[in-house]
Amino acid sequence: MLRIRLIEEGIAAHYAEQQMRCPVHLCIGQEAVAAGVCDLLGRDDQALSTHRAHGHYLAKGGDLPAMLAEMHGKATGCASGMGGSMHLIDLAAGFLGAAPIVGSTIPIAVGVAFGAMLRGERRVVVAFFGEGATEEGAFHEALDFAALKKLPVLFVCENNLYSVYSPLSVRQSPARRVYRLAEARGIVSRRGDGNDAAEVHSLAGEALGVIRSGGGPALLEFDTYRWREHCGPNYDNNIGYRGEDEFLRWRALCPVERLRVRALADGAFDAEDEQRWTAEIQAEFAAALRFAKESDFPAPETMLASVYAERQSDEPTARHCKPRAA
Amino acid sequence: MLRIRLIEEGIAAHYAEQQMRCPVHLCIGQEAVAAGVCDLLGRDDQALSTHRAHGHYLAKGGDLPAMLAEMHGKATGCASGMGGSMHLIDLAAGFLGAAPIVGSTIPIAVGVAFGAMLRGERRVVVAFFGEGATEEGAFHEALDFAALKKLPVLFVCENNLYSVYSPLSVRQSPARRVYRLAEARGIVSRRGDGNDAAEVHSLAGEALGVIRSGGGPALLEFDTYRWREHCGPNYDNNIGYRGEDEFLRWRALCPVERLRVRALADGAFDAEDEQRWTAEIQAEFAAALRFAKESDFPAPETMLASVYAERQSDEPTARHCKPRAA
Amino acid sequence: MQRELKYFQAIHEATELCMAADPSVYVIGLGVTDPKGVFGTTLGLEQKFGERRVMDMPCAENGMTGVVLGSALAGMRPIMVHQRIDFALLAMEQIVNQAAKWHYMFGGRKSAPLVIRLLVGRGWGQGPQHSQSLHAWFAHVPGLRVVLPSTPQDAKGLLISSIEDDNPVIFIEHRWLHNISGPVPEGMYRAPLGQARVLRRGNDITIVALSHMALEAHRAAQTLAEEGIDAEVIDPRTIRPLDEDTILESVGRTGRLIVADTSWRHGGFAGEVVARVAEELGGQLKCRPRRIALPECPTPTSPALAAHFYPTAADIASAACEMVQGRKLRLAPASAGHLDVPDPSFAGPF
Amino acid sequence: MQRELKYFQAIHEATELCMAADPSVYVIGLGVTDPKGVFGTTLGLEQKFGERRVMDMPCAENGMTGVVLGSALAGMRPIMVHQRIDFALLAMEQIVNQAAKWHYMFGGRKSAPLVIRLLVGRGWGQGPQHSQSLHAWFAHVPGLRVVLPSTPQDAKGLLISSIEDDNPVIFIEHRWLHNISGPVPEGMYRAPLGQARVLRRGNDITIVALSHMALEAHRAAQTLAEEGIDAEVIDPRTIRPLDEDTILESVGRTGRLIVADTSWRHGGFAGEVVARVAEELGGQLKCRPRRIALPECPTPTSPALAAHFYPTAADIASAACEMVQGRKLRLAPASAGHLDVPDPSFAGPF
Ligand SMILES: Cc1ncc(C[n+]2csc(CCOP(=O)(O)OP(=O)(O)O)c2C)c(N)n1
Ligand SMILES: Cc1ncc(C[n+]2csc(CCOP(=O)(O)OP(=O)(O)O)c2C)c(N)n1
Ligand SMILES: [Mg+2]
Ligand SMILES: [Mg+2]
Repeated sequence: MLRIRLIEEGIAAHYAEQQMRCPVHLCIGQEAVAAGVCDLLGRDDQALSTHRAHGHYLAKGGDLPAMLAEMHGKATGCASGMGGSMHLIDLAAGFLGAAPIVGSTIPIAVGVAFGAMLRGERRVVVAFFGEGATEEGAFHEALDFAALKKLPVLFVCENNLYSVYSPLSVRQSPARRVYRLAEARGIVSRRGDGNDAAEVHSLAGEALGVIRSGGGPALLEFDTYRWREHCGPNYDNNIGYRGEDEFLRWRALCPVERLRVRALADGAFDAEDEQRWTAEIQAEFAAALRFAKESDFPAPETMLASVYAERQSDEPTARHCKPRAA
Repeated sequence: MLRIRLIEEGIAAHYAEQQMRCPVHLCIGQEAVAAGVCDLLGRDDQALSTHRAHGHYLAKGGDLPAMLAEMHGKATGCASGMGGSMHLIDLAAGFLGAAPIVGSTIPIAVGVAFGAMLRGERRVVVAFFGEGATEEGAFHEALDFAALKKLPVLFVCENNLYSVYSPLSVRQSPARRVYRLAEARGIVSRRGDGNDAAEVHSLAGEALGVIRSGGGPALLEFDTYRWREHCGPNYDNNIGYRGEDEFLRWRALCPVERLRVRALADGAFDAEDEQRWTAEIQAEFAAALRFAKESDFPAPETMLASVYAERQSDEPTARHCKPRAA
Repeated sequence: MQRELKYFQAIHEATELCMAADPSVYVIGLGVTDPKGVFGTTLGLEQKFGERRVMDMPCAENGMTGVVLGSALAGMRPIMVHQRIDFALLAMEQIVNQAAKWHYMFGGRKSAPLVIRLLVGRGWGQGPQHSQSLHAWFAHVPGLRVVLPSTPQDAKGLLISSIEDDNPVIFIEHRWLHNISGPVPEGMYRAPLGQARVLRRGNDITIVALSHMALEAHRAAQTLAEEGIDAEVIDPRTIRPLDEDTILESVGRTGRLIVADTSWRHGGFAGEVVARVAEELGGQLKCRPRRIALPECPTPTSPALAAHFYPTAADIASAACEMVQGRKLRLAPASAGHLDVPDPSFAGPF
Repeated sequence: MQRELKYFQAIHEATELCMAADPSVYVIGLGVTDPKGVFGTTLGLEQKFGERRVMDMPCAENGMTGVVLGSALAGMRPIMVHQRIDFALLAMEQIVNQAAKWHYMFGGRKSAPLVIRLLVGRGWGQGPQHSQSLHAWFAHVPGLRVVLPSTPQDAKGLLISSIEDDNPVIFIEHRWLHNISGPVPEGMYRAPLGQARVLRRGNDITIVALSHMALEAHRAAQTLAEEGIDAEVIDPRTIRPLDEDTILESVGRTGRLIVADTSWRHGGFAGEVVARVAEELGGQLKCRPRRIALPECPTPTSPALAAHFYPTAADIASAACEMVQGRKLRLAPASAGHLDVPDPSFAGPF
């Protein structure tokens, strides 16, 4: 969690250099959800996310240098520079992809779980998304299908009160709660404090228990808050869509700080550990940033190279070549 | 209700002549919903529907000869022959339109209510649809917006267990209930027996009470059953997707018969009234059918005539002609 | 003598063969398991392969396209079926933003092998919302392949190639082709994606015709032959990729071009073909190219208007005759019978 | 001297004037009331007209398009805004099946006056899902009007005409046009839907250029003038309806045609223009027509590739020079600076 925080802050610090020439949607303030959920996932489990994917990617074990290189548009990026910050992927880590059309990766995540089920593979697939995404029909269609087929999907909604600059009040009726929409399909659903890593962890543990024991999908709605602007490195509490006071209230609930205080009190780690980790993460970030900056841009001829997938084998259709009849 | 039944039977009887050269989706078995709801609507109230619209159109006061002419592809049809059975409209009766893309008229109905609200007009708009339509994202998006703006919309779902030949079991999880999906948005919702006209009437009355007193939208889910094939005039219990026994169970719950028995017992009408009405309706149908058959087909040049609406006035932009600045 | 199958049977056979050969192939769509089996194309497949490989779905075209894409990412090879292109308009986001771009936008790390079968409705009052032929849209999108076979043999060979392809393939079937018959080889064979088929050789004029219009063009060519005009008929079979070479070679030889499309003229795919020829063969044409396509209105439902809406072999033949011989063609009056049915076996409405 | 406004201000002014003139006009869309006001185009409108006439909405593009259509049927004249065309892919069903056909499919009983403003993204890693330019799709659909102004004056005049029109109008704004300046008359005025604008008269070659490419074409024409080539630049302004006459008159005179489009070449609208010219002017061209359009891949995000992806004035000028003088054009090296920003005021990312 601290790692996500420090990396996001590192990105924010360097963004103004205009070397990361793509939109960035930082998750500072929301780290506990990514960290708390992914901590309970195995390598075989998989996740998909949205425009605000850095935390999920990192928590799921995504490669940091490849992420920064991607944001720099480099050939060494996790998507070879084709995608940028909004299109992260790390197959080895089970992070199957993030894409910025609101709501659209939710049914895709359900489909990944469905495909796995059809193939007889046992894994949980996590769909991370914001509360704005629950306004899209795609979310509802995805919930319905997951419930119908009892798929091993964990739906994780980070309700940060805003969709870009739009508050909940202009988008959802006051009576509406995301977790109740899932309940109406018979999906196990809970709402929790997304700024409390321990609570996230325990609710996710319960939900994964249900899913892994064949109980079908589950949904978790976490209340949380984005600290910085919707897109970009700055604070924007001054531009008018939300107040400084609201921000300060939420900052006081800093998920990183709360975990830290508790851990220090519990003796889970001490100030020295903390310093060491901070230094380690900062060094890791610095090295990754250097890697990103030093990497080459993709060569012009790569632009047209990966529009279509080509079959690997020389004999393009070998795999299916046994005709049934003579 | 008897009128809808007899008219639908009339259509079924004549369909094999192949003069109605368009798909027809009969509502025989489901008449109580249309009749019970529309009985409580005023002329200013409006309704929209789906591919299975005959009953709603007629119950809302739609013109019968124009409907039959439309099904015959005639220029005198309610949509001038452009639409056919799946595109009924009668503006004078407040029947704003029906269209066969599943789910799509639901948000349009919400929009009609929204437009009326913006214009300061007081009216209820009813959206009729099947349970299949509740699987479309459009339904959920429409519910959300109606709840957000507290719009005077009555959502009426006729749950007839099937979408074409597909039973609920392959489409919705057993725990899912349409009316609970509305509740999760804080929308007043009830489920009732759609084959009991009195129950439909009383639930619709309650719901309209809530809506008319500014309580926002309401949803009613009615269990019912389509007797004939999904599309066309025949019975199809023999083709394999549902059993004769299921059909017979539902036929025993015939909404027309149940109302009749009760009314006869109550003395609301007697056998003589009934005979007279039947004769009247049959005469009305026969006259309308004659009108439809005798009407002219649209002239070829009409084909391209109504692609675009043209402003009525000679001065195409007169209405807006006052420039603010010199 | 070669075995004959109907087009719908060819689709069925291709599906069955691919399912037998590869356990990752599965079929999903509204009604694929029902007693009609999508005009017979999926009939009996559930019985043969089981409900985990052939399945109905909720009425949720957009979300289910996402699901199908996700399953492809997980290693399956889905075949999704929509009974009308019009319904698939709900799924354009998933098809065009996601499926078409998945391989590219992640730098080629993951392919999305999936086939979406889209049917074009026609006749018996299908009307404005059940009859659109929007192949031109898909053809415009890099990352998709767009296939529209016109013969049973190609329906089978191209469907097999589509299922085996590692990319999202839009496979378009015109409803009025389902019941045509033609020779269909047994067993597995592939028609290449990106290679046109010359349906008839000729030297006076080239008629490039898509989907059902290939049939009309073939009929027109027969009429033209009687008038001493030797027409070449080309079915591009795929319009992304488009086999430009075959078309250019032909027009280079005949010097004349008609393009017949099942959709509207304005902004339609016929324009692409005309443009390619103009760009490559510019001054070499003997006369101006022509397009035969739908008039610029939604499909009217009344059967009285359908006759004026859909162009036929006669329209193609007249245009060709004017272009080659500079004269109006005198055609025998069209055979009696309704113009809103494909063949006498059709009893409406779908 | 005429007043100058930026394109985004022209959009704003048109909206404001129409809202003041007609109480049934209202604005709805994600972010229309937020502090950015859709790149300034809706800024302050809520304050002026109130929250019942300018409003945000849920993130539900498909359903909300249905809502907007319904409100039009109830007598309102909505202006719906999507910050990217890519998001509107969710709404194709409502736009194309319902709104475009409503008037027709009910026999002309009810019109659906609505404007959908769609923005085309570009630059700063907008990437594959935030930069598509799918005007060709809409142009293919009878019942829609499709408008894509390239100057501030036309942005205002065409938006007013679009709002006053009784049909669904797709109004496309390229993000890189928002900050260009130009003369804009005060008060209400209308630019006709269906009439091209000749941006520059010339006699050697006709360049038909859409949306942002009109700007590039205009720059190209300046370069060409220095080379002794007199180019005519035509901005069709609307592509449904298309002002064929202006284009044909011009090409008839110059004998040469380039069409420059902001979208992909294959199946794009540029092909329609080339096809029309080929059909009408066939043998009269002095050389083969050319299209300048996007290469056949999704938009790559890396700025290193953007330079190769988007064609520029230089590409147009070189093509024209080859066509008119048969020689390669020697261009001064492109001005320094990044190729992923429209002008120096742009600081990314949107
Ligand atoms: C379909 C679609 N509509 C609109 C947008 C523009 N957009 C980008 S991010 C975003 C906010 C979504 O809010 P939420 O899902 O709550 O995520 P958050 O940004 O709060 O993490 C919006 C509306 C988009 N990318 N896709
Ligand atoms: C978007 C879309 N998908 C599929 C269809 C095909 N279709 C026509 S009617 C129908 C059944 C819908 O079921 P339901 O809403 O329950 O209505 P019912 O026919 O039972 O009255 C379907 C799937 C369609 N018209 N539109
Ligand atoms: Mg949010
Ligand atoms: Mg039903």
